[in-house]
Amino acid sequence: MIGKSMRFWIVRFLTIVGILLGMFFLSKIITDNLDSYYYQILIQCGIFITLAVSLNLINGITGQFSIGHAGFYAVGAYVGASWTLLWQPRFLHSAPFLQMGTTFGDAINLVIALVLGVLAAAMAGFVVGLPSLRLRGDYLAIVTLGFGEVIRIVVLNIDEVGGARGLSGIPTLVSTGGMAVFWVFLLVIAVVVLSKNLLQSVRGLTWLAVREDEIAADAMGVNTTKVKVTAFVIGSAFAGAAGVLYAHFFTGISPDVFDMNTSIVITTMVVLGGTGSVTGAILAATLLTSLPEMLRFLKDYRMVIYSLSLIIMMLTRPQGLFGTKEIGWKSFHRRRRTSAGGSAAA
Amino acid sequence: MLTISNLTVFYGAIQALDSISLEVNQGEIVTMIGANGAGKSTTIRSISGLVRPRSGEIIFEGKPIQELPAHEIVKIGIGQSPEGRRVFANMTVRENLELGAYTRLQKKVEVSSDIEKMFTLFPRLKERERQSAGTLSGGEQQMLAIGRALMTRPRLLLLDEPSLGLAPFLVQSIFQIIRDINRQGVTVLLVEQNANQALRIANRGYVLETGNVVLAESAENLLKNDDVRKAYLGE
Amino acid sequence: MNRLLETKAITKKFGGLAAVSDLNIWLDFGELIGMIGPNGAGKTTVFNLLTGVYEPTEGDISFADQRINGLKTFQIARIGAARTFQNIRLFKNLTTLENVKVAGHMNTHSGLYASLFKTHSQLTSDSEIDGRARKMLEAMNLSHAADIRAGDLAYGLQRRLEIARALATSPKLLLLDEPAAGMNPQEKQELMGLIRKIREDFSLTILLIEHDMKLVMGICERIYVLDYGKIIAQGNPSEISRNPKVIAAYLGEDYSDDTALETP
Amino acid sequence: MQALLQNLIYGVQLGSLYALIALGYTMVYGVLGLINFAHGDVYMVGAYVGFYACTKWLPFQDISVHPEAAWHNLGMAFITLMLAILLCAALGMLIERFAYRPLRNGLKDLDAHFWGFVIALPLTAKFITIASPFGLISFIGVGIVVGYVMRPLIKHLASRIKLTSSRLNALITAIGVSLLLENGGILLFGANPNFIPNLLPERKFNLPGGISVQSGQMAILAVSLFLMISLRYIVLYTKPGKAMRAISYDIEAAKLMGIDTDRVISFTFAIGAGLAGAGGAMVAAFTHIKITPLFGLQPGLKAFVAAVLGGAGNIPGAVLGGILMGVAEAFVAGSKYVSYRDAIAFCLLILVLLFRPSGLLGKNVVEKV
Repeated sequence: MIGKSMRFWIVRFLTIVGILLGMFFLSKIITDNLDSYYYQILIQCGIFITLAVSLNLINGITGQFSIGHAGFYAVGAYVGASWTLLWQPRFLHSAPFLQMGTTFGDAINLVIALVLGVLAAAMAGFVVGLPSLRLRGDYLAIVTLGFGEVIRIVVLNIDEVGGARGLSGIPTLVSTGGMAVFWVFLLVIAVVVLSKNLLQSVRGLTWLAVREDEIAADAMGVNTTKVKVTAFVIGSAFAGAAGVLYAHFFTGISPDVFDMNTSIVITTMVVLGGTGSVTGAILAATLLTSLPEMLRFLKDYRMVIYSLSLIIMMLTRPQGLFGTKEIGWKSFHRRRRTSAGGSAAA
Repeated sequence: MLTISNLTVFYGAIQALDSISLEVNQGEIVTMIGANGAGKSTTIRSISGLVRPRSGEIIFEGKPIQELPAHEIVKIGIGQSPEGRRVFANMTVRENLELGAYTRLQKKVEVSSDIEKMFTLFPRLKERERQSAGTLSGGEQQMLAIGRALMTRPRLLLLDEPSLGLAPFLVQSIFQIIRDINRQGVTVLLVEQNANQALRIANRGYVLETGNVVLAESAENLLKNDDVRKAYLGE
Repeated sequence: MNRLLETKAITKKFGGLAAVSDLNIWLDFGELIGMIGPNGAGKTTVFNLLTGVYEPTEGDISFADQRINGLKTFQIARIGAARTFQNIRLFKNLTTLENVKVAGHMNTHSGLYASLFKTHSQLTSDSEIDGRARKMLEAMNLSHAADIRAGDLAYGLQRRLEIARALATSPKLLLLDEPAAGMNPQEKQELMGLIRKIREDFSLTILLIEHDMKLVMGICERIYVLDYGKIIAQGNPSEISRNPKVIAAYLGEDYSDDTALETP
Repeated sequence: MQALLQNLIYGVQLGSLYALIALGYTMVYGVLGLINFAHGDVYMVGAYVGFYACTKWLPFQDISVHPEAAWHNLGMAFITLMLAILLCAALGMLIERFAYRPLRNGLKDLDAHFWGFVIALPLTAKFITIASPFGLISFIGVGIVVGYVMRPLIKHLASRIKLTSSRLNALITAIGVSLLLENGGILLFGANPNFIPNLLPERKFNLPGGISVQSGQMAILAVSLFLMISLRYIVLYTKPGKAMRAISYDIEAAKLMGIDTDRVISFTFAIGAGLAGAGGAMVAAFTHIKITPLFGLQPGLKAFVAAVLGGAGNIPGAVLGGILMGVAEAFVAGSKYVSYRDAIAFCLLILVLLFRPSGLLGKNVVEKV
């Protein structure tokens, strides 16, 4: 007889292998058949879904008013790109297996870049999470926003990473052989599944409790400090990973890619989707990434229409697309009578 | 003076009032009693325009007022002392009272003489005239809240839980004051947890349960009613 | 010694103002103690000091033979002091059951990693918590409302859920801040029965703040009276109701005329 | 020492400008608890009003040709300032009425019509040139008609509206308005930078110690100071000022005092926007800076930081925060770390908030338990 726990892990392992294989072939098919313009949009969507869902961990689920997510995204992108462009050649001599160009070499470099980028972003998340212990609401928001700006300006002043010009010619580790879709959507699946697991666990409930009422959560024995900082760390780690993938797919990064507007766009995705709703964040990220592209035929009027839809959306559906509801496979559905989903903030 | 007919109020999907009707006559003290969530505060807030009813009519001195914004309702003679007092904590006692006379602030002499009247009614407030309202004790804040509502020169005064959270001996004097105010010609609609005390000073009472009026009687009869005694007077 | 809680000369100042000064109170195991006093006398501040929301400016608090001043609220909650709030503070957008589960999370054996990756041990521990929470709801007659959003519960049920949630932390000491506020006499009557029952069932020590004299006098064994942040009297209900200081500061002369003193 | 003082003077001038914008943020925050993100763009509009007034609308004379026209130009400059204040105040009221009020009171027919109208504008602008009066009239006419047609649609979208008091919602709406003003500005004013040529005689005053002050700097400082003092008077001693304070403590209680809160909030936006407009126009006129539709973004953000630094909702705090930030920035700009001048604002902010979480003059609100 196989023990219950053993069987659990076997099923888990097979599921993961299945998903990996499925994704691998799916991404091959997509890459071979998709026009490169739509291909790029698809990758953009994946990256922004990751950003939105990871910000949702901080903003929607834990209720910390953070609007500087592009800062972490930038940290990941720059650290990851620094590895492949600046640091990796120094190790090449002593570790020849790092040679890029082969599928294996690319993968190993990408993994190293991801690890470094994620670690750096997580560390940044830790540092930014600390003020959240003392600051609330709008004050925290402006500090996170400010942090994002500080990161951008610091990067702007570091000559090694190109200053205002940015870095270009980053090796396209992910685009060979259609691996971009694979990597990006692997990340999407990871952040979505982790969010969902968390939301379904009792520990996840304590995160929601921090959002609902910090003082009451504290009185129930929830270490609110730890929850908030953890949310920041995990959320920014994912943003960092998204940054690494961005750098290695688009092969060029500059400080403007990570400016305040990007932060604001990510925040908008979370609110538009319905604060706290993972499905909502996914949908809003897809919508807001593809909408400007779809409106491209409007030329100059594109951004005006975009901003107008934003306003009208907020005025007509302030709880976001999904409120706090989730849709999707059955287990994903939290049977909670929803109300105005917005009480997350404040 | 005030007639409410078939008033229905929703908060989102939740129904707070289910077609209730009640009236208040000139010179009366009318009280609403009932459990928390029965709809007492909602009724008061609908009258003063803080909540928009979904349907029904509120008629004050012959005019429908359910569509009027809150500040217009104050102008036509309905004042309210809200639940939880809600004085402007960082302003002085005098400034709070002045704000009660906001609509006629330019008539300085008249306003000061009204403030003096409040000080005769509440001598405690006189002592604290220049103190910021946040530093007052609960009872003093309640007096200020009532005083502030009286400064709007209401013909109908709405009082939402005036005795909430006050020491027992202060509760006595608050009810005494309500009676005094009424004797000076102000009609009072009173919402109270303390049904016992409220019914003792009221002429008539309404008993609310889950958004409905279940009993409407003279206060005397309500005090004698067995169900009321059991459910709300604790006997 | 069977002291559960003792404060030694604690003082709390906000700016220059002392909200609580030189406060000495104690609770023995299993006692049911009331705390009364006018609004603004500092009763809730005392609760906040005992639960670590504020740190005392001076003095010591010991709880279960441990000095707890300086400890964080969640640490004190984990040692075994749970509370309810005067202005109900439920997690409004969570269901009734989820509210109780949050309080039960301390019993989870699995860490964050386990929750993120949904390991087997986490699933078992979560279902244990689920089971305990459902039992707690049963004890408080809330089972029928398990899946209702807490913010949508009727007022009386919200107050009960606050108590259920506090109980789910498995406390030794339960602090109730105006548990009967906004209830009608009938509900108050039921609440009194319930408080007595949970004290027995969970072998609790209870400290409660309440304005309803009938309730306080009815169930408390001992009462502290606070005025201007100081204890002006303490004793059993009949002593308190006759104490001239208490009558002057709080109850008023004609107190006994209006509110029946006899226990229900 | 000389450089130090020179930097200080520049810093105070810059700071007074930040303070002027910060006041709008802080007042709106005070009454509504809303970060009015579009405020920096109102400043931009003020600069454009200044630009159009100086170069197109008003008969300014070229002082390099007619030096005697200085007084005439000064009068015109005053009119420009008034225009900027009035137009921006109107813009502020418009924003409040149609973007923020529906968040509080729900979407009414008029709001739906207005937004329908606004949606129609960019679409019609493609086909109708608004240069001629006829074009303008038909442009607006089409807008009104399309707005009327769109109204039921927008109302339908809003039919299941749930009013929330979420700050995130309000923030996103404000961001939407900000984007609308910026991109609308690009359509209307063009994306290319403009600047105002020399219209007033510029004088350099030499003070003892080798320090010099530009007349433009002095003017900005003087006007800002005057406006701030007037504001203080309005808030403390006038009827709407008292109402503003009441609303900022408790909006519902204020309604029960007979205060028409919507009107007072509208008034607050008008004042705040007017101040920002004045700032924009002055900067455009006196510093000859290049103005673009995105030109309000950075100063707006810094002014907001200044407001938070001083304590959001606190009027003297906004002035203090603004000046402090201006001075800090001037010193960084005058040092070898000049490329970090945009970062100093945030570093200062983070530092201050860590020690005083509600800002320098903000009341440290202990949440009631």
